[in-house]
Amino acid sequence: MDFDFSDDQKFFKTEARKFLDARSPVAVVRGVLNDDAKSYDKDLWAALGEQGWLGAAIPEAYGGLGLGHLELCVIAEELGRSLAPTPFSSTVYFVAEALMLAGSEAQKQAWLPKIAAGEVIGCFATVERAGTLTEAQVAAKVEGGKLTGVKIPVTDGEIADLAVVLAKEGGQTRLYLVELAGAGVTREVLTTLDPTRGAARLRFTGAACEPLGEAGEGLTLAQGVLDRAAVLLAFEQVGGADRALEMAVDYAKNRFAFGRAIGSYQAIKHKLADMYIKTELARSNAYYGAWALSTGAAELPLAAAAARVAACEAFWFAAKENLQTHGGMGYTWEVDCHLYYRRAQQLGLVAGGAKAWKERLVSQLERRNAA
Amino acid sequence: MDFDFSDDQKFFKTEARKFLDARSPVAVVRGVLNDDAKSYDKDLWAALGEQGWLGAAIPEAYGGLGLGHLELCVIAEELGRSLAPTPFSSTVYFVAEALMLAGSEAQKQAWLPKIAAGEVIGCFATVERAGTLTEAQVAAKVEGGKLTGVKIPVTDGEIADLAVVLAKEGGQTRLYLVELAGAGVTREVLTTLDPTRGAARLRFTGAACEPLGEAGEGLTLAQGVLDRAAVLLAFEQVGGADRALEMAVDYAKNRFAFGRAIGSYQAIKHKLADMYIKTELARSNAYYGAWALSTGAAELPLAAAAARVAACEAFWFAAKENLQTHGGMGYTWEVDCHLYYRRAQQLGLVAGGAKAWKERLVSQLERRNAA
Amino acid sequence: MDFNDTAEEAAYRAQVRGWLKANVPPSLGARENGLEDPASMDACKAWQAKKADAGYACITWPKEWGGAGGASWQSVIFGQEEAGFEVPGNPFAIGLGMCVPTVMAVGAEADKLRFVRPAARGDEIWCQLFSEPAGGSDVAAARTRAVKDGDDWVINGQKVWTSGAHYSDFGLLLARTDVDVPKHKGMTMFWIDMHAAGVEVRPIHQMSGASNFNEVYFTDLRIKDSQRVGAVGDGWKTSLVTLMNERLSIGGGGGPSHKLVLKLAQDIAVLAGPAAKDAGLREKIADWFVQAEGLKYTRYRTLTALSRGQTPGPESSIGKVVGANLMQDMANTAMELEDQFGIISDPATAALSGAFQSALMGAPGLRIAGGTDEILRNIIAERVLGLPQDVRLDKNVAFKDVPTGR
Amino acid sequence: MDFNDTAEEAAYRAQVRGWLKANVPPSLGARENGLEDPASMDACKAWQAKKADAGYACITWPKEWGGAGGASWQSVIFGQEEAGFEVPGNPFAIGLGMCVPTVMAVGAEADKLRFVRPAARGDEIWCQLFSEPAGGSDVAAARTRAVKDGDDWVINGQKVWTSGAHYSDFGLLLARTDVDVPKHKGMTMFWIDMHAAGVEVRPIHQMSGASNFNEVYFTDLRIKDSQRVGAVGDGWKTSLVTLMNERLSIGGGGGPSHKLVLKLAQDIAVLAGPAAKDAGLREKIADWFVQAEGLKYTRYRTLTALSRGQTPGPESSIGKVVGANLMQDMANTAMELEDQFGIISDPATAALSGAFQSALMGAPGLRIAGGTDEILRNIIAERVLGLPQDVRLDKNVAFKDVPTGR
Repeated sequence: MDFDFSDDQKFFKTEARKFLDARSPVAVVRGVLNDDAKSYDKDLWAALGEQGWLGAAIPEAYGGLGLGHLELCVIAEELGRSLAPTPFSSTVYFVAEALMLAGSEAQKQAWLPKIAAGEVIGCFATVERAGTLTEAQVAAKVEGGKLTGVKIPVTDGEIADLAVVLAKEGGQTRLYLVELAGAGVTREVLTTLDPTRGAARLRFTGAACEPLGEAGEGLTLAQGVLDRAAVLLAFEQVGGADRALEMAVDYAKNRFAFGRAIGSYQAIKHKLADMYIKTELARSNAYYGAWALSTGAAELPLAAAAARVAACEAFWFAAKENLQTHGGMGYTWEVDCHLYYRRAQQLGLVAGGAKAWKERLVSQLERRNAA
Repeated sequence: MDFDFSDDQKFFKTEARKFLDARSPVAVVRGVLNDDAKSYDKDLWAALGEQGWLGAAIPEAYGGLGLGHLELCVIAEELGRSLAPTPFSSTVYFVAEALMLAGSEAQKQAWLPKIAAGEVIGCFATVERAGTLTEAQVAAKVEGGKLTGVKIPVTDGEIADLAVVLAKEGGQTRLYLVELAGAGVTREVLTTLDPTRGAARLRFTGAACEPLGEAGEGLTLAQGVLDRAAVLLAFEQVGGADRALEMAVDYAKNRFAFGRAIGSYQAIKHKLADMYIKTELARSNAYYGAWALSTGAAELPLAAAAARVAACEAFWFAAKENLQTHGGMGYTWEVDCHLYYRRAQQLGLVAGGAKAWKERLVSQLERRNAA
Repeated sequence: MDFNDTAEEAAYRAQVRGWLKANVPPSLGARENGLEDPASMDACKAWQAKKADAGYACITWPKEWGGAGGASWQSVIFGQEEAGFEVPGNPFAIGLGMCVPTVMAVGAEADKLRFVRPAARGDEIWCQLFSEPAGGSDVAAARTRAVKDGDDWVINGQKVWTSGAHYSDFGLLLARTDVDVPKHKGMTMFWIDMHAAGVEVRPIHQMSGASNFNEVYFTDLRIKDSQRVGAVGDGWKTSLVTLMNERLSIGGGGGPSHKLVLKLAQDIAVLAGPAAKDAGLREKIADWFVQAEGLKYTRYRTLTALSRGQTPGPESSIGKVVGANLMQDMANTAMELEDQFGIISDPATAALSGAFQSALMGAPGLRIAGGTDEILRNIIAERVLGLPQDVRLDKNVAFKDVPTGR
Repeated sequence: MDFNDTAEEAAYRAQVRGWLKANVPPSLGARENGLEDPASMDACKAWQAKKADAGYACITWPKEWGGAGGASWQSVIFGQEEAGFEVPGNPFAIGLGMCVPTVMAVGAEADKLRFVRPAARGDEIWCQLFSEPAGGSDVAAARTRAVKDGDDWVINGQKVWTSGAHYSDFGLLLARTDVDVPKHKGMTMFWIDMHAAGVEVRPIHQMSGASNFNEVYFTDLRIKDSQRVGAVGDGWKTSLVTLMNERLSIGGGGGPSHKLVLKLAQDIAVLAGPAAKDAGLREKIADWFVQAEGLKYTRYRTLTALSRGQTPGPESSIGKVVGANLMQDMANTAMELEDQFGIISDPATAALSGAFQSALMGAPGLRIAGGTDEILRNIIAERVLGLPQDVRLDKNVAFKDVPTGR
């Protein structure tokens, strides 16, 4: 039994935290928040590339560090904690994972080294309207190698170089790679609940594209990518929840009302105990997801769903109750509570809402029970 | 705007409480609890008849007091509060209501005066197995005026004289009146979670029966009876929740831990505040149900569902958290918390669980929104 | 039980409705507080004056003070009917609901004569200066100092969460006049001129982006002793009068309703089919419905008590704690239903004009403003259920010795 | 991360499994505590002796005291493997997990020599006499008096919620020896002979109908001063040793699982069709699953810490508060699904032999026993998160002056 990160991985985590404390302080996050023209911090993005983090789980043969997914989980937790405003998740959890899952050797050779080097920002463009992603939702079409359709919302779509797009060709779903600088692509920036992360509407009007994976497997592969991303996002969420809990504990120890620290009142104590409980349960589920992801286990779809469901619940609860613990101050622009409140929603929706993942979880459970 | 009981009705309530405090103290409830051979208290039952309560909502023409349903709601709340162990709800909320809703003039003449006089105990026999009552569940059949089938569980079935039974004739559902003393009826007492109320399995093997209401309308009429009963049961539940809250408040004021009354700790205070909130919301929904019931309003199905959903939630929460507030003592046989915990389940299931009622509520809401 | 008006109520309602139809001014398009636009503010003041002249402003106040000497139920009916029209905003609510009634109750005769009628007519606007940064839920922790200097008082300190401070003419100020006595005994109430030198108003930037509240700073603000409202040291007692005068919260919690969730669900698919048929969502809608309806009928019970000439029971205290959490839960569920699309908040693109997104951003404020969830549960537990107070370390000790953690 | 054993772990597991296969006695059909049947108790004792002889009882204890001088992870592995067999019950858990380690830690040398080995072999059974009716969550409120009389102590009072008192040979007793000092300073620990005159054991009738616990009454029970465990006045300090020795709760919370709910749902119809396809139920199953799995993997993290020779972190404190509420919620939901039929509790007739009905009746006890939900949240908040204690009125005051409300 060895159900924890190794000492090396823990050391790596400590170093990652130090790095982000220095390079992604809240001033950097607010720099993006307060500037409508910015949807990420370029210096921070460049620094992440220099650290080699973008290629942490990309094999050395493709220009990565080849450390593996456990190390990527460690990075993800720290990114979530720091609210780092960069297109890391779109590029690494979605596009790099899609390439590793479904890409041809040539596609991997073409793109993974660039991703690892920080030369390419990626985005994952599957959704077209409100509701769970299903085959019926996909109206985007490919005919004669040209893509036509609208994807909305696309996280980091306004800054990405490369998109993985879900579309239909001859009625079958398939994933495609699209270089967004090419002709036939227009982008509109969207206003979202979390201005520290960007999103866009992408319109394709006969844009050049190339298939990624087989015809008819688009939705399955998209789900495969989502499973991988769900585990990594769960670590970001656990990191965010942990930091929100820390903020709440710190405030509750130092804020006095009626002559006592508010943290000595059971209403606050028990709220924070519940935050701790949910965060620990989410952490344990995320660890199992990390094991499944890093070992390529058949349990991944179930483990990913469990990790995501627990992480969405934990971060949402921690973010809203951290704000509540701060009282009126928590509702001001100047205090950081709302940054976590916004990010909890962003992370809770970016790979699909918890409701849809609960259905996936139970379907997987039925499959397992039947086996 | 006059959304409250009248002064007369409030006076009636005070008198009802005094009566039950005297005639249905907890010793009477425990008398039934501790005696496996008893499923109700005969003296109390007789006393309720003498008070005229059984006929409170039965018109004077049929031997009742003709007071109306608002007065019956008042009685119901007090019965719920006192945990009165009698077949009042089966006889009055279900069977008398079924007769008033669907009975022929002859049937009303035959049975309502006897019910009002306390000469007849009724039961409502619709369910045959686990799950929501639907047409598919009904296997009981009538052929040539003879009923065959099994109904389980039937509340008060082991002591009833008259059953309203849901069965099929020629594939159509219909309600029937069955005199249980007749041939072709066997009963088995069931062990349930609430031994202070009785239940049985009724087996009909060619029992004589007469139709109540039209062929094909069995399920609709049964639902109509359930709507009426749901409102009245909601008052019992509000009464029970109110009493559980009172018990918890009283204990929290007098039990000391760490040198303070436990009611001075926010964990207890806020738990009891939540109990109060749920009970008040349930009360307000029950009042609306009472209005709909007493005026024969078209809103009854929606109002009944809302009253039931809110009441199930309020009593269950109050019962379980009252027990929790009492700590170890609450888990003993000698302290009364478990009596309310048991009754909360009995009342929460007897007219169908809250889950099914939520579905009915939303269906009604869609109907209203569409209108 | 009867949802219909009594004959008397019906007559009054008809009279009100007739008057409103004849008198409501054409819409300016602008609504509610925070009106920086002078034309909007003028419209508000003109509407208030018109109501005052017709006996529909401050209905329950005595006629001699600009009211109509009417009953609470008349006030409720007028409010219900007025809500059916698009009328100018009401920047007077805090002054007329809380500040001026305090002056009427404990103020000097000269102050009553000077202030009550102009306030009732909307000529002058008041704000309430109680909350402080260090106080939060604990109003009696006010640190803004008033120091006696001859016949004057000199005020220094800061207030926070003051609605309408930027357009108010006068403010009711709770200040600390003695730090050597227990906290509840060392405060005094004053009225101040918001236009005086030494008063600075700064808007608070809320997380939602809006600025509905202000910080108010006092720097050597010099006022006369005649501006005192009530006796020296009676500030806490006086503030309770103000807070008890807080208007009965009659309106709903605001925000989207379960109906809007059903509407959303009709246009959305989840894995198993249309969201409107999803049993999980339907259960939640049922739960929300019984809460919202429960609050509605609880308000009806309050109105009934008023209409019977009784004091409403404690049931009205549950509204905000239920409503605010309901709003947050509903918004979160709706966005989860919208799935990835839910993150879009721009009204032009978002589902249902972003109604749920803006509810999500507003709900945290609603759970805090006017008493946090935690404070409201304390109030229910102590005042309604009679449970004992928590242990208090801030009583029976000089204010300057109350622990503050610093 | 690796779910597999290390080589060392695997070797130990194989050895244990081989031994168990060869040595587990034939089943008697009786299990667990509360065994009134002498044959069952004899089987338990025989099995314990066999384990002790083979080095599988008290694995982490030193060999000289009847243990095996092994590591925590060995103890865990033995427990996992033993759970796979039907072995006699374990009425020794409290004695070996809490009482005897206390004697080993602070008891007199003579007591260690007298008691430790017989306990380890199962020859003698111990119970823990801490809780009192007036104490509840507050163990330090013990009122059972021990009064010095020459070289003896005379005990009067009552303990409650004592597991196994009726079959125990010895008890570890926390008694009040001084009421004039603060509550935590006036207690002393003793061992007593449960068969002595002056000790009366009465079973507690629980709401579930079962009697797993006892009240224990002391009437002029006279014991020697040599029966003292630790110094006079050190009882509270000593009791903390006992409670810290509480075994790591490795097992699950017990009760039915989400799997059983799915099984139930397959046989049940709701209005819209089969319950197993009901989205509302499925969402709940997902929520329960992540909680149950979260607890499971949290235990794995604890085992990993043990296996690395570290002290487990505070994460193990969340198990019961989550598990007990999960059980109650799941039982209630399952019964709601069964609808009217859910009220039937007779295993012969009820759905799935009444598993959910008995969980419903057991869950309230689980939320209370061994620390209520409220106490556990306090512990997490104070010991894990470092939040300040609540205000204590029972410290720094003589025990006899602590407010009790009477």
